[in-house]
Amino acid sequence: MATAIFEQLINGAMMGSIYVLMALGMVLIFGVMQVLNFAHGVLFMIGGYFADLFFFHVTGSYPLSVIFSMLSLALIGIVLERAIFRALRQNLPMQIVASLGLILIIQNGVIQFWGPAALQMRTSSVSSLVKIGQLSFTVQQFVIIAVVAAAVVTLYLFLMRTRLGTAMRATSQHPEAAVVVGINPNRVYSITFAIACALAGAGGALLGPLFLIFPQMGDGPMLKALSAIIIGGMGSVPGAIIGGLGIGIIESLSTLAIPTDYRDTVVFAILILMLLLRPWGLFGVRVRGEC
Amino acid sequence: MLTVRGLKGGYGGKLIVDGVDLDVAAGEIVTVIGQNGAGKSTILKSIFNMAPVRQGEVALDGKDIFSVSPYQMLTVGLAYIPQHHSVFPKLTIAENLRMGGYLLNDAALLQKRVTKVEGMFPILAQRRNEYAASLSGGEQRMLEVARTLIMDPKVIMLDEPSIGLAPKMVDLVFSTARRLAEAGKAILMVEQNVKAALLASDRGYVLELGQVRITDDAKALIADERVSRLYMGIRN
Amino acid sequence: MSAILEVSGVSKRFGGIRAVDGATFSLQCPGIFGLIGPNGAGKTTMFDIICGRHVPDSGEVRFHAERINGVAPYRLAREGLARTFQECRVLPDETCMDNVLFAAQDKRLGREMLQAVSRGTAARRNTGAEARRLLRLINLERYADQPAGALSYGQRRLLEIVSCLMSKPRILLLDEPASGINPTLLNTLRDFLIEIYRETKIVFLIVEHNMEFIMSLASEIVVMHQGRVLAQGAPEQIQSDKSVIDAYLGQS
Amino acid sequence: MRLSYSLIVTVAILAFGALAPVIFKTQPYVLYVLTLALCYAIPVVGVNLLYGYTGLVSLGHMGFAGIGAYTTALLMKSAGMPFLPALLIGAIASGGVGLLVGIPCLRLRSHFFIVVTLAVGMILYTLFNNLDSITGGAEGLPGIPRPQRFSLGSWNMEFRSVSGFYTLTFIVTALVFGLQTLLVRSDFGRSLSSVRQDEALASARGVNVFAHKLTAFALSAAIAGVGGAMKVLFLRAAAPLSFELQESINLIVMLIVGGAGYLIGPLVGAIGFIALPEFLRAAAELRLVFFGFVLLVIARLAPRGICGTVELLFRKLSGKDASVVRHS
Repeated sequence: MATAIFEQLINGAMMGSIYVLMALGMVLIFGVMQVLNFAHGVLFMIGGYFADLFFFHVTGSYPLSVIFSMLSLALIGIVLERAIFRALRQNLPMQIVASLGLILIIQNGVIQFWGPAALQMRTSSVSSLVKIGQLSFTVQQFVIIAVVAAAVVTLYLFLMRTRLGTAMRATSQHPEAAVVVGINPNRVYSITFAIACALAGAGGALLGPLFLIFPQMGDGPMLKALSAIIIGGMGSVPGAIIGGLGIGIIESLSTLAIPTDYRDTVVFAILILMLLLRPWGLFGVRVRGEC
Repeated sequence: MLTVRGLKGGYGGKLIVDGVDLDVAAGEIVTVIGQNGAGKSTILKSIFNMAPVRQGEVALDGKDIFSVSPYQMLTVGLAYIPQHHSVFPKLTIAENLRMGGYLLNDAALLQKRVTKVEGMFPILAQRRNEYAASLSGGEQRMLEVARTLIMDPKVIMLDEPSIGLAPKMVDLVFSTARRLAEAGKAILMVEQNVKAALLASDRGYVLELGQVRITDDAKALIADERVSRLYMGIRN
Repeated sequence: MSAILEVSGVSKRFGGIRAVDGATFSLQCPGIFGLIGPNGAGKTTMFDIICGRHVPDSGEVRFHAERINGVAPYRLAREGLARTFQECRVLPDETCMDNVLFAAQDKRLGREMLQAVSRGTAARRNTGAEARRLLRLINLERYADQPAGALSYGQRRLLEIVSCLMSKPRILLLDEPASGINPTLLNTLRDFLIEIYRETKIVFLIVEHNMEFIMSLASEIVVMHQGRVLAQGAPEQIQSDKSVIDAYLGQS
Repeated sequence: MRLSYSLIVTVAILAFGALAPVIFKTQPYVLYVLTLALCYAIPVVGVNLLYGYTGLVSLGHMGFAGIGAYTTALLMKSAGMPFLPALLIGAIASGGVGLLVGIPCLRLRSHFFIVVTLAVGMILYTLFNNLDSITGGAEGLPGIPRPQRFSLGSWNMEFRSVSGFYTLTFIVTALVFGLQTLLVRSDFGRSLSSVRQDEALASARGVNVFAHKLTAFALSAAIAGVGGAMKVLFLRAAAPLSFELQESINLIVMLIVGGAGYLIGPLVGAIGFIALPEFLRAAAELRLVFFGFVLLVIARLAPRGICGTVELLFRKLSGKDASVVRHS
């Protein structure tokens, strides 16, 4: 039994890391701009497709294609923010309409361009195995956990130590005061979107080789990441990290107890309970006033 | 130093400030008083280009800065401290000060300015790693002033600095303003606390329904009957 | 005869700040009452407590001897308490006529469903005449079929007040009606308020900064300062009251 | 002029709808696609009542359609219940679940409410997919009988053929649109509209905002249930895939493109989204990419879908003021 739990723990940590990458992006955008980006799932997905494109057609090296994929997603993020989301900051219904529009365009654009079939991206890190006791894991699983851990630390240092990172935190805490001290809000918004989309791209590029790259690959992780940032507390970065990891691990461990088909239901049931009992989440600040 | 001509401003379809002329010279403290709703805060917001609807001319040292975007006003030497607490609550005091110098990309100069400002406000130096939210109302006001001084602006606009402060803190705020004026800065204050503010100022403007009704030396205004009558809505 | 509106010992804190701190006053008979005070005196919070938007931490608000603090705003509206908003709210997409008729409509869910089935338009027709009369009073009749969103700020303010009147209120609460109104329209507003007071003879409670406007309009003024009621009396008496002047000029 | 404008449009649609079996007698495929479009139009009416008139966004509405569908299908297939009572019970079931979801969740802030509807939709889909004993699991529920013959004196109507079932769907859709018109053009509809425009103002004028939102949510869930049932009866099989997240998103796309807040918005949207592309033979993906761009345009320039644009043009041509009154 212990080995089964250990195996699910590793799987949970790996999937949890993917959710963390996605959740970090969404929580940054929500924290700084009060925009809920439902299209984050498809951005995650084209991260995988770009990684595949760069890997097979541009550079042979997998790490480089992950980086190129992140850079192209960062560019896409800046364009999306500038053209669409900046004007919709106060308008939640239109944020949703715009997100749905993006989902339709990107998901079906990918099917049109790459075809509906899933892509296989056999990298060395996926084929080689690691043996722990009698369990064997692919190296990629540990690559994901390590890369995400590094990303979280880098993001933390960026937010805490650098001028731009502090400016982002300042803008999310007091937008008017940020303008008064000379922070250009538009610049902060586009940088936030660039980072968020790059993280999503990294997620797609990391998960792609392990499973398959297909047009709907981002939908599940997006819903889990959305649950993570709500359970963690809207706008709280630590909340998103712990929420993401937590959901990944709970989800995997739950497969030991209940049929795997109900894996998603467990997560959504927790989400609904959390929303009813503690809508401001684990780390969120309790927002007073009429709901 | 700061000259304002024919300023109009408002928001939500409401025109609140309706043609105001103002002057603030270097080393002078000027206070704008008037019942609330007269448009005091809107004047500062309109000058700083943060009011959606605005017209008129604003010049600093003769240079037109009317259409400078609000986050660049500090580069032309104009600083503004909003009415309600404008510290970054979940940033430490040191980080708040660093954000004051966001526009400086010279780290050494920033550090020099921070230590100079911490010298002026020792309380901030002692608690520099605590979150700004842990400071009292008066201490937060000091942090806002200190943060503004990092960029060494020529003109500082304060929106009701004494609101919600204990009397001891109010005197500290006004004496700090006097210290800055003596250092050559131009101070434009909007205040509710009429007597205390006028005592600390050189000149005053009395605002009613978005227009300047009386302008005079501060001492004269304190004794002026018309001011209290105006406050009570008695047509003089 | 018990007072129409009685506020006794009401307190309300937001975080560390005591916005209202044991305020007590009562409005005995119909009339136009002003509620004034310097910034941060707690008059807006007091106004919101009476309208049911905030629940006081302690104390009581009685309207015609019935306790109303803590009652939901929509129930208060049905009890005859009508209010306007500081930012002046109207239904922007509906026409002026529909804004006014909607205010008079019986909004109980059961009644509305009944009307949906019975298609009865008698109720709307009866109030239609009254609506047109009031619109003519504020010379907005020619805009009856225009969406309210297209009106100027001053016109929307008058429309908001007319909407309040349509639900036959027993008390009308106005939140800074004069703010942002140009002087010419201000006289129209004052005459209009006097006119409808003469018609309805109910209590008008007006929170206002524009002293000249409220002093010339109100028959009695309540002054709040630092969360408490400082003084209550006729305008002339209040204007010459030393403690009120000091409160305003900051001798606190 | 206003009333006659929408009256003309309504009569025209009714006439065309009624005559469709005759017009397209030789092309059953057209009737097939039209029936499918009408089956989608019904749940879009539910979403319109919710978003177009009350301002609430629900991303899981096909979940409620599924409840109606499975309930009606099971009642007819296993219990042998006739069509009408089975459909009504299906609607009551989905409306009831809507009530159960609405009571706790309607007090949440708008961000959270939307995510809850998303989560509810996902959970319902998982249940449809896994409760093999009841819903037949992933393969779904095959062999659902078509309604029995209906005879009135000498005239009788059977629903086996496409044109027969089309007529039935057309009648049910017309009834649902009639219900929508009744609800919207009434005191209830006006209160809903006030909740959409300004909740604080609505409650200050005496509207019990929570009760109205709850009623709107339950009604829209019930209507979605009817739509789900009709689609399942038409396809003679209930498969979980027709009630998954993508389908709920399609409902919103149809509404927004058709015109939220307009009585015929759902019909225009459903026809535009389902029927039109079938005839244009465009590849499925290109059609969805096109609709994606239409959504972006609507989100940014905020025209109110096709109906909104048509009305705007109509007003400009007739020289009236261009501002739009919503519930035309």
